[in-house]
Amino acid sequence: MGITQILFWFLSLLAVGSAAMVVVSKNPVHSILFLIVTFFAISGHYILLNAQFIAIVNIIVYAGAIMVLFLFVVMLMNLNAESEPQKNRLMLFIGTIAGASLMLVLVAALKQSDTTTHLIQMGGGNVGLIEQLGKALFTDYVFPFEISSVLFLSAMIGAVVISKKED
Amino acid sequence: MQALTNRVKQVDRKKLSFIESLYLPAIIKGMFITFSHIFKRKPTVRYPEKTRTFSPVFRGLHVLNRDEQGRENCTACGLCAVACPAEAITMEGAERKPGEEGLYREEKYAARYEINMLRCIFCGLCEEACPKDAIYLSETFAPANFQRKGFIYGKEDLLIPNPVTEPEAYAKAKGGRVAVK
Amino acid sequence: MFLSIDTAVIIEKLALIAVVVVASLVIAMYATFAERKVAAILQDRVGPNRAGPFGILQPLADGLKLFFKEEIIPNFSNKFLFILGPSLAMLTAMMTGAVVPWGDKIHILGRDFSLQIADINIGILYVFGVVSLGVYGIMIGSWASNNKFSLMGGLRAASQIISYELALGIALIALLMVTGTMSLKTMVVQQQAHWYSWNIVKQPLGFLIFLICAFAECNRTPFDLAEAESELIGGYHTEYSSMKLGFYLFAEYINMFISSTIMICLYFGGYGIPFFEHTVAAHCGTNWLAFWHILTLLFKVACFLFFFMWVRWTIPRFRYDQLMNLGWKILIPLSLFNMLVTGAVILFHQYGWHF
Amino acid sequence: MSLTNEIIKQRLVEKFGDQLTDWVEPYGMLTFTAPKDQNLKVLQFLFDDAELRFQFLTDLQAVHYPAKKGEELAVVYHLHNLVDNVRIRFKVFADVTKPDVFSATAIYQSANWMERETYDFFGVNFVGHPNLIRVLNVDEMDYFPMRKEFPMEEQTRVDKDDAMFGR
Amino acid sequence: MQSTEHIVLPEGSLEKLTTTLNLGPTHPATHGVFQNILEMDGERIQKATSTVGYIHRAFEKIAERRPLYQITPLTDRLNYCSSPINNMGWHLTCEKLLGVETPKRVDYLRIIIMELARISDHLICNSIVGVDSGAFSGFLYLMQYRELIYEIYEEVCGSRLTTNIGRIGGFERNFTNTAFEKLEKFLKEYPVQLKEFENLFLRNRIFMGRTIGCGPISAERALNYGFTGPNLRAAGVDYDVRVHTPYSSYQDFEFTVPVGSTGDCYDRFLVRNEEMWQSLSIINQAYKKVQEFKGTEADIFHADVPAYYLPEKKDVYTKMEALIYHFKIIMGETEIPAGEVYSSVEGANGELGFYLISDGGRTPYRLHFRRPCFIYYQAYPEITKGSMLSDAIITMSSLNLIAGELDA
Amino acid sequence: MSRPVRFNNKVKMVEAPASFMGDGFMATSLEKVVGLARKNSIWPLPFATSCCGIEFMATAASHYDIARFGAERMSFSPRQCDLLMVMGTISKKMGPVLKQVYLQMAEPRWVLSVGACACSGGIFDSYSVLQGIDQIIPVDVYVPGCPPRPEAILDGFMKIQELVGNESLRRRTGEKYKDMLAEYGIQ
Repeated sequence: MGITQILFWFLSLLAVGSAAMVVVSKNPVHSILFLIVTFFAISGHYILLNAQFIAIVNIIVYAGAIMVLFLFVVMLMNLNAESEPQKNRLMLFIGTIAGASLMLVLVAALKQSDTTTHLIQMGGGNVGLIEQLGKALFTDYVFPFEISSVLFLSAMIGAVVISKKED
Repeated sequence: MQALTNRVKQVDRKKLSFIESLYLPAIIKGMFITFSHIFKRKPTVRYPEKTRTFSPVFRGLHVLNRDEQGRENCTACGLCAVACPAEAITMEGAERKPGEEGLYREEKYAARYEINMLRCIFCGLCEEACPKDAIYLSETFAPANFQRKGFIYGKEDLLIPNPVTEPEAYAKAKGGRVAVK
Repeated sequence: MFLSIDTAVIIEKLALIAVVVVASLVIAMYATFAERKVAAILQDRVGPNRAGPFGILQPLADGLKLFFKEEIIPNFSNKFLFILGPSLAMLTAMMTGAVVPWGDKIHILGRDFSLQIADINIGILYVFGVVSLGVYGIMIGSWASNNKFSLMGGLRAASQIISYELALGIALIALLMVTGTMSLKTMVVQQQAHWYSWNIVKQPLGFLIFLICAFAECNRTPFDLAEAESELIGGYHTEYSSMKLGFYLFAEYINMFISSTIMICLYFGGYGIPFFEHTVAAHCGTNWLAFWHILTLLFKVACFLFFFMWVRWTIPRFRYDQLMNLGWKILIPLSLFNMLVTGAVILFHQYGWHF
Repeated sequence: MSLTNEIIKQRLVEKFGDQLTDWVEPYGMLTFTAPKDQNLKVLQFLFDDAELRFQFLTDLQAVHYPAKKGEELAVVYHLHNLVDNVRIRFKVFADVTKPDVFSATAIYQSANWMERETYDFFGVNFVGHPNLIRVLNVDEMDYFPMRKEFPMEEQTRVDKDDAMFGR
Repeated sequence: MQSTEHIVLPEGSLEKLTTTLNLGPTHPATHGVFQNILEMDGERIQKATSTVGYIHRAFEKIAERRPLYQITPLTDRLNYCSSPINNMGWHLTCEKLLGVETPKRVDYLRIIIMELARISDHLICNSIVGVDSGAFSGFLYLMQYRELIYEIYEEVCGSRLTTNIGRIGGFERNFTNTAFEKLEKFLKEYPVQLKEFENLFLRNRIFMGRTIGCGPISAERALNYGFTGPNLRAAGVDYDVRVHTPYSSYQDFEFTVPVGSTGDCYDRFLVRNEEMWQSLSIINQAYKKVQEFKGTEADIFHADVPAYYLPEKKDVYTKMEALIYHFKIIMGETEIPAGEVYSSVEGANGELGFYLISDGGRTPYRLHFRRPCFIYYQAYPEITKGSMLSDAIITMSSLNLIAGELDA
Repeated sequence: MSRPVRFNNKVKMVEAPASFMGDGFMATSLEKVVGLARKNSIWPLPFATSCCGIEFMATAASHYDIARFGAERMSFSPRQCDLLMVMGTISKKMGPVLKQVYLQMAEPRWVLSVGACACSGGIFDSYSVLQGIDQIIPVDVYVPGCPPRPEAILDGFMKIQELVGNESLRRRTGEKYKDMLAEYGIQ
């Protein structure tokens, strides 16, 4: 087992474990911190795939900005175990079932997909590098790219409008 | 509101010009000002290596005065204790016994004279109140100390050195200045 | 590259990491001392002069004192997070140094050692990523303190850093468009060509924006709202004592040091010696050249550090909403404008009027 | 300086008749006494009257006269007409056993703390005050320290180190 | 920070939507001694509740046990940034009660001392506004010049801060030449520094942004709240005791009363700044007038009132009559007329009034200080409502609250 | 009239307080080094309530510059400070606050009581003023004066430095120190 494989298993375990902790831990701040760890593990995977750009962007955007905002809101509202409302048992039950079925669907989908043909060579590929990424985005995928940017723009405008209204 | 006096002067509160509103001009100006201070003479008095001379009327630690023959001037009249707003002075008078004329100038003297330096506010009212030229505030500031009891200054701490028996210390206490009668 | 590393390289890199870490610590230590001296000199004072000759042992005294001070962890705070906060702050501050080219290379034992820990092709993005994580140290520490002033400091820091990161990023994009690379090393090498090839010449507005954002990212006056002595007492580090406080204070100075080096690499030619680069290169061997390079870099850093301090002791700080206004309403449009103009100029250069 | 003490006195007498007594002018300041229940009316009249315009409450405090039985506490108002620059002073006497005086806070905002201070020191009960609690002393204090019967310091106190005092 | 009010929260998850922030009494911006309990909505203040009295020292009670001359050290500690004004105010009150007329030279010397005190107070206030807005250097630049003022005090009376300067009827001793030299030095050097300080702050957009519109109060509200001094003038009312009821020969001097328009922090800053210039001009005029006294007049430093002013020491040692007066004054046995007197001076932050009731006894029957700080601090919750935390702090320092004066 | 006397040269000798060395008297070289470090890096917490606070400003300003002693990093957070400088009147209302601040400070901590009011109440012998802060917290050095000149404050500060430099590392964990704190009701 080479160093790559060791790293892969380590990162995978870390990602799955901390993702589980996100759900399990009582304190929302802890949840967020575990989520950040998860992001880091995933970024590690990206690096293993030689997709450094995506790895770093993942950290910048998710860990560096979005999670900060999450943390910000949680801290501001000062949620903690005591102030957490009593959860309905029924809700808990339904939630478990919903989650389990989602899992089922995902597993089924993975099984269906033809993994072997699209297997990416670890460490060797260069899809994640900037040049390739830029080329792919602005040639093959230019339409989805533009559509998503319009989507983000409208989301932004919507957020501004909503927050203005409340004043 | 109408003007109440004829001396009104409206303060200058003009709007920021465009250049000023760019933040930078004032910041740069300010930075030049602070930079120019690098080259200014530093006014720091490097105490304790150097000390600043106090004014001759400085109100510091008290001194009980003696006359030229080394006799204590204080006559235990108690005016200083009365005048003290902090009630820091304790005094017990005693009659001078025969044979003590060389020690005390007047018939009465202060057998016990204590000033609590922690209470004292160094206002100088005792010096002003003294009718016998006996108590003065000196140009020494009161030193800090570790314990409370170190601040009750008794007569032995306050009296000026005897000019007859300890002339050097006396001259030092005088600071070389000739006494004005 | 990353995965095909041999033992010698690992040792070499580890040594370099150790040197960089120690150097950053020492420089940060003496930056605290310099801060106090510079403040004193700008304010007509003398400054610390008791500890050792001219007070140069002052930072050692401070450090030792902090080590021997009692650790206080407030009753209601989360112990783990309380300790994690300053550690993260320190960690993220130190991590940035990995991609800075401290010099070209040195030649020892028949091998060439690159004076850069990792020359990754997305160096500048790495810096950006690490900087964006820096806020966690402050936020976690402030939240774990269980103190309202700390919390306010932490929240201020978080929103401030997020807002200024945007302008910082856009200013950088303009620069990347000019240089066409993300590797710091390549950028430095590019700038060594002529005395006028420093990027500051090509990107003055971008540099200004970057500078302002760097101030904000380092929580320095006029953007030191997170600690704002007169408002929030100590801000996020109010509840910290002993070396944990030391870590926070240190992290600030390391951040200053690192952001100065980054700015130098990006805009001021990095370790390149202005005007005499080629002369020196022609007359010196590899090792001497590296020595002069490091010295040049340190000198430039010193100038920047002085500038940081100079600004701090001159101007008042912003108010929270003014800070946000400056970030969102002035700096971001300005940086966008800068980016557009840069793009237009580059296109003009490549294609002339017809494209 | 058209507004002289005579005019003020005349105007007041016109309005209130002989309810106002003890007209004196120590050191040039017109001083009179009003009945306790008339203080607000007098203040309001002085404030509103187009000619008098005593719209600035310079000072409000109390004096304790233990010898005057039945009117031990005097509340003293200093008013100032800023336009004509005239000051007047008037007093209201109250019984120390039932020291109720109407509060001037409705006319002068500045009276708020001054009345609290007066209450704090003398125990004058200002009827109609929005928040009549001690302002300078600790809330637990159970006496009114500025009254003449109380010595400057508590006689029972043990914290005073006798060795530290002179006299 | 966004307001939390718009976030719909599960029931019972939060007790209230605002946070309570306890500002003080040891918070740096409260200068040690005020407590403000702020109800904060994010960074905005919804409600402020002020608690004072943390250094209540019972001046008025102590004063009831002291002969008149011993009250001077007490007044020192009222507004300790400008204690000479308090001293003089108290002496003027006593002189009014006792019917003492002071010679012109004494008046002018007093004016020099009082205006120096005003400068030292204003410079502290303005530079502290700078410190609280984050710029520290200006403070230290100005503090150097306060040191010069203190040196002048020290030359005149022997101490720096709590001066106990002056006596009923005049000064305890004549000004020495050194004192005048130091005064000249100050008059020469200070304007340069003040100009520099202005350059540092006055047109700095960051500073202006921090102070403009911060803690404003209208003229009507200010009057109703009993504002006086620079804070009232910043709101646009040109009320100045020095002009309205001139004391100590202020009528002989040319000076203007600077007023602002909105009563915000920037106006207060500007008014104080302008008042420093006016004070400098008054000192210059007074110094010129003092120099014009010739012959025996040139040495007058107290009124000729043997019943109240201590006789010269050398007379005390030799003359019986002087000794008797000396004893009478020190023991507080001098004749004091019964009566009540209100006298006020323009203190550094407002009308400082002394209401003295004497029953002819050794001590005042009642002495009340009208302390401007105490009266206008109650407006603080109103003027900070809805402002940011940083604004509240700047407002507090620009109101120039002196704890010793506020709490008495 | 100039005074016939100028200096009081009988300034009282300093008595080192009993047992400030703590348990075990021999200072090891580590203790000496730590003492030196602490001595030169005393961060003060200015608990300034009144006049003495203004004089402290003068001490911190250019003319006297307390920074020379490495003490210009003032912090208002008690956790970060070594020296509590109590300057000004402490009223009975303020007393509990002062004690609270003292309790929040991290060991080792020292207290400098500046000025007559803090030391003994000064002229304010009244119902509302605490007659000396040593009734509620232990004081290491007293500085007399009302207010003390900056020189006097620096003098007190150097006395503190003397204490700090000579202190044994074990003092703060020793029995004597605990007994002393217990006297003030602090465990």
